Amino acid sequence: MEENLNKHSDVSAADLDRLNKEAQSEATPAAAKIIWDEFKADRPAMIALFIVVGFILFVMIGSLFINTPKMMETNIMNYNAAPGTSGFWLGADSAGRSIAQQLIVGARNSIGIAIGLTIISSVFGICWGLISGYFNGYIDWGMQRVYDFMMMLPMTMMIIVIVTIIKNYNAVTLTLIFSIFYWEGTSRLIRSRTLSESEKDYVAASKTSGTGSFNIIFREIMPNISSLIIVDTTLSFAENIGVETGLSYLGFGLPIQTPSLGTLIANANDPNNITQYWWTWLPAAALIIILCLSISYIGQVIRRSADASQRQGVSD
Amino acid sequence: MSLIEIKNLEVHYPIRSGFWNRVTDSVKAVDGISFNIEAGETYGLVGESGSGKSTTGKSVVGLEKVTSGSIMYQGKDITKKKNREALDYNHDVQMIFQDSLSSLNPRKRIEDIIAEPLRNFEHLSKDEEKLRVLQLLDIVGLDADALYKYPHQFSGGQRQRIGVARAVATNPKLIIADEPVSALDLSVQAQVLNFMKKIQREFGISYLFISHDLGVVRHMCNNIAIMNRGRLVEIGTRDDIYNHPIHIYTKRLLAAIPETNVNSRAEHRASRLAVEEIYQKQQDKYYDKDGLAYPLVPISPTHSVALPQDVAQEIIKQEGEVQA
Amino acid sequence: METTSNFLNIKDVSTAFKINGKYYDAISHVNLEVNHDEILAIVGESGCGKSTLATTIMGLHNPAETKITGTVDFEGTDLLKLDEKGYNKFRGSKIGMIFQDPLSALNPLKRVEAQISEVMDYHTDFTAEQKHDRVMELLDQVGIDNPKRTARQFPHELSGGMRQRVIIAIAIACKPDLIIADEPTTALDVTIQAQILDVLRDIQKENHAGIILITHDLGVVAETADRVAVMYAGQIVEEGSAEQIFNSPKHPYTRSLLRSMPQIDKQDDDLYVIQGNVPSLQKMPTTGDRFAPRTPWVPASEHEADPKMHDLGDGHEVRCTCYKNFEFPDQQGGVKS
Amino acid sequence: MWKTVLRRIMIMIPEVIILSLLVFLLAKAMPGDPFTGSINPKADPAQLHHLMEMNGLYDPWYQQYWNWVVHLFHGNLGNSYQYQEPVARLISSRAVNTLWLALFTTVLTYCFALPMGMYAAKHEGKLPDTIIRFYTYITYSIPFFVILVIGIWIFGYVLGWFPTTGSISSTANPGISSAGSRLYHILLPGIMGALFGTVNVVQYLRSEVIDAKRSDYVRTARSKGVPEADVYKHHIFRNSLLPIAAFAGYSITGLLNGSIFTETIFSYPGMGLLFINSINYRDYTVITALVLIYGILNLLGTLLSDIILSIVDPRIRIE
Repeated sequence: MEENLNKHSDVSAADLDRLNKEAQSEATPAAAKIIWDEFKADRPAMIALFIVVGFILFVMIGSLFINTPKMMETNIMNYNAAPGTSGFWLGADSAGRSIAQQLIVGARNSIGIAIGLTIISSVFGICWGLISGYFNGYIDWGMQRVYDFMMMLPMTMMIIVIVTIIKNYNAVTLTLIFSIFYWEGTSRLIRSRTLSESEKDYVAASKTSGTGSFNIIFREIMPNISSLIIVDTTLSFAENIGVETGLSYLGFGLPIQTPSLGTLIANANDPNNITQYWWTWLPAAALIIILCLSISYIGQVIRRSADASQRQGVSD
Repeated sequence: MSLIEIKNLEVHYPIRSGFWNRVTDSVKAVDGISFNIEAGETYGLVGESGSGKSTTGKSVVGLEKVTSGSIMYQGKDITKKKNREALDYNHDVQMIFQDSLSSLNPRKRIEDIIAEPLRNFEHLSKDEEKLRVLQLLDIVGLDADALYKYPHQFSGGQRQRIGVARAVATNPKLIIADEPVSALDLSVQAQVLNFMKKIQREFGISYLFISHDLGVVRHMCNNIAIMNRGRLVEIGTRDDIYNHPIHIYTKRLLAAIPETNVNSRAEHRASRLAVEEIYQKQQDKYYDKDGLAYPLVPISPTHSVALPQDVAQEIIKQEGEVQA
Repeated sequence: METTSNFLNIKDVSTAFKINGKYYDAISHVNLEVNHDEILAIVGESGCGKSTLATTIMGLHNPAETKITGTVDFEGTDLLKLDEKGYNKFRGSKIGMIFQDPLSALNPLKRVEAQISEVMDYHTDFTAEQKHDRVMELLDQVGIDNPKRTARQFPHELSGGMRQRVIIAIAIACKPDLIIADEPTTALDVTIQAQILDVLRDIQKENHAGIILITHDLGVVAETADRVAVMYAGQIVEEGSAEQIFNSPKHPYTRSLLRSMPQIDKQDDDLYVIQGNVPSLQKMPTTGDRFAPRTPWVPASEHEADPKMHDLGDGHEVRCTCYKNFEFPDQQGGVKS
Repeated sequence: MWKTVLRRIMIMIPEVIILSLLVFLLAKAMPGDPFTGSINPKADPAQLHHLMEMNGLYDPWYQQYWNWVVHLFHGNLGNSYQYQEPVARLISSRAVNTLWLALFTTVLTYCFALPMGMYAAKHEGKLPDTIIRFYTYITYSIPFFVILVIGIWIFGYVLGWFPTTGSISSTANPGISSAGSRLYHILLPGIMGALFGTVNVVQYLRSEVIDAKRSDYVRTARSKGVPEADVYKHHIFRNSLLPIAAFAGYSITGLLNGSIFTETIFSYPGMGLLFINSINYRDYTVITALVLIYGILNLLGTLLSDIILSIVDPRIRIE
């Protein structure tokens, strides 16, 4: 067969290296480079990226130097110490605990859970959406019914009830509980895109080229929706910070002795705290706002650059 | 023995309704068709939109779930997935798609696109594989610098040639070409058709050429089948179909092709309107009570038409009289 | 044709699109005339600017992103000088337009009758009853069997051919003098195409309208057009009667196009292929013959530096002098006629 | 169309059954038993045992489930031990408050969102569009409860413009002043909720209008000589607003979820606050009833959206 091809083509093995080099010099940049270029061109995006990465590193490393149990000890002497007094540069709460230290540890806990939740729920949602969208028929039908049912459940209530039932839980189990309820949005988005991608002829071409379903789903279709996946994951990271802090705020997130940005904001529930002792809760709220805005902005920039690379595609 | 034998092929799409999602009705996209493709020939499958010609093509290449009937290749019925796998069927039967942009994965480089069937069916070393891809590019008239580019960096005609290169990569025996040039400009269409013919001459490939463009089909095909609402209405050689059409549907299609001869446009129009009038008036003669074509009956060794035997003979006689 | 008077004069029209802050000509210096009672076909391949010309005449471009120069004299008014309000007096009433894709060109949420009578809302003072009667009349005229039923339906309930008939009904509702049909049959099957072209021709006869038929299909042109303008890369390269263009084409592009069609008598030969590609908008050469790069065997001395249209008599015009000694190369790479 | 609706309802039935089963099992899994606290803590264990037996609590679970469902159908949701009254009556008194707040929020949401979405899309890329998109970016990014806390701090405590607890002032007399007081109490949470809830509607509407602007049928309308203002009125806005109508149903889910936070932060006595209180007191008859009600409301929301969509879009209406 090879002779057959050789006979009809002027290209021989001797030309291989030279042609390969020629081709390489004409090669096009990858998508990752296009995204990075977009960041370099956009100053606010760089600042946002710097804030997010820098802050995560700071709390991860900083929290290593803080003895959490000791930090959480009640010290009535420092009751609601104002910022700058008694060595508390962000003040202390009603139990005399350092706000600054709680912020660092709390931020680490909140971000850690948000990252875990984002990874688990996105991976699950992406797989669910891809599989459900690719296999139409009974598999899709069944998966859609499960999806419908999950959508009907009142999420916040269900999480609170489950947290109440389970007596001993920690950050890991909490992340898993959240994950049960937060994959639907991603799966819906991915499914609808997968449906339209599956219609395209390159999927049919892969089938006739002998590629198996698993490879078609994850190596043909998934790269084509990768920009959607990246954007969705970034945005759900911002959203997931809100999920954990929100429930901790209500008192059903992390256990009382484990600080979180949410439990800090919960200090605002006390009418005295909210006005007089603003430092007990406002810094945590400000932190969440800055963090969420930055992450969300990064998501927007990635979306824009993904659009741009796609636009480049059709303009030809 | 023919290369491929399609027998009583039916593809029905179920319509589900009601609470239990039961099948209550079905769309008969392909409704019992039979034809054979010989080695080395181009077989034309012609029809209007919704006639089921694309569904037929997809069934032959194994992309469509067949309701009933058989497609025999090397003595095995390849409508069954098990047989397709046992034969490495798609190593021998490949496909060229209509929309060149959508048929090439936009996130893959040309090298990976053309090498995909090679990687699945023939296990070559890296260098062997690269050489094969370069040779294939050469065969369809593209330079080596295409190797690491993405599909969107090519024009429509170039992309369609990349599609051809992928289809011939495994040296197949049959290629299903589903409207391969209908999205292309005239001059580019000529280029792609030339490459298809050249490859056929050199490798002895057969084509199932699916198209609605009778001009292109006449240029490409030796044998032609005309499809109408899921059934075949007429099959025959190029000469049978273009010069001695029997079924009114075939005549109507032929009459509707616009002609580039400006001088005879009035006559052409008059004859088209005459055919149209017969088509409207004699529906019951050419179609059964459900408005579908009759089973094919042979009227010569190469030529069959979907009419009851007696009606077919009568029409042939009438035609003879008119000509005499 | 001597009795007809022309009512549309397109003089030196260029339309430029803004791409990354710069303007690029999609059509440049187009001159055309359209008469009553004639079908002028504009033919060319994708990207040659034929649709841009249509939308320029209709004034459908976004002024923020396009720059249009020249004059479009329609019955004594320069359309390009009109404001939005002035333009709306012509659109739909004196000029009707037919689009390529009959499904997307109709509002999916409105019934057929509402979409047809909307034209009359703005250009006539018909009563509701008169409008209804006119809608029935129009649907009948475009060959719809059951106008009453069709009028009540939504676009998605109709077949492609029916939808295109509805679009034609909209275009001719106010008996326009000029109808612009932009690839009206490209999305349709051949049998439907033939019917739609018949309808167009009948309407033109009945209304004494002039039709600009934009298409890439030479067969459609040969069957329908009275006069033909061939466009390449934003310019008209040849213009003449259908007989002139098809029986004695002059410009190398026209001749190449006709030659690349599958021929009945040469079915086993290779088809003629035009070398190279159409230049993209940004890379369009500003001087010289734009088609010259695709006929590299023709010596540069044959071309004009700034190709002009040359009159060959009887309204047959061709751009550039290179047509005079143009010959096709044969299989071996030599040149034969 | 009625067939479609009927079919949707049929599909809902198994969902409701599974939901009720799930809720029932969750209730069983909750710590404590329904009589803890409802009778004298010093009660004789034997008496408690007898009570449990009387109420069928030693029956197999499916028997208990069946009894529970039968009670549900009779509107008997059990008794709340914390409030010492029937759950049905307790919830219905709170539901009114939640309903008013939700209704007010929804109306405000659309009042904000529709003009914003249409204006932004019409003047795409101009300054107002940029401002509106910046606003949606802010509200989209920040968690809802943080916005509420900041809102109540600034407008409730620092500026003192709005009340920070309750649904009605204790001094309000019945009649006009009571209605006024009610409105006054839902003003701040309603506005905050609406400002937050507009995001989805604005973004969706904006992209719909932009798509419609570039669609072929709008080009057809222009070529008919329809003036630009009418092109927007009759074609672009009309076609873009119809799918928005269906949003109303879907937004119920968001409103219910948000009600838990809104009502807690504003100490507003609705179903959300009742839920949090009941959780804290382990008042589980109330909890199960609320989860069930919220689930069914979510389901009705989707159904409502589907029905609206099938009414407004002829492509779905005519099958």
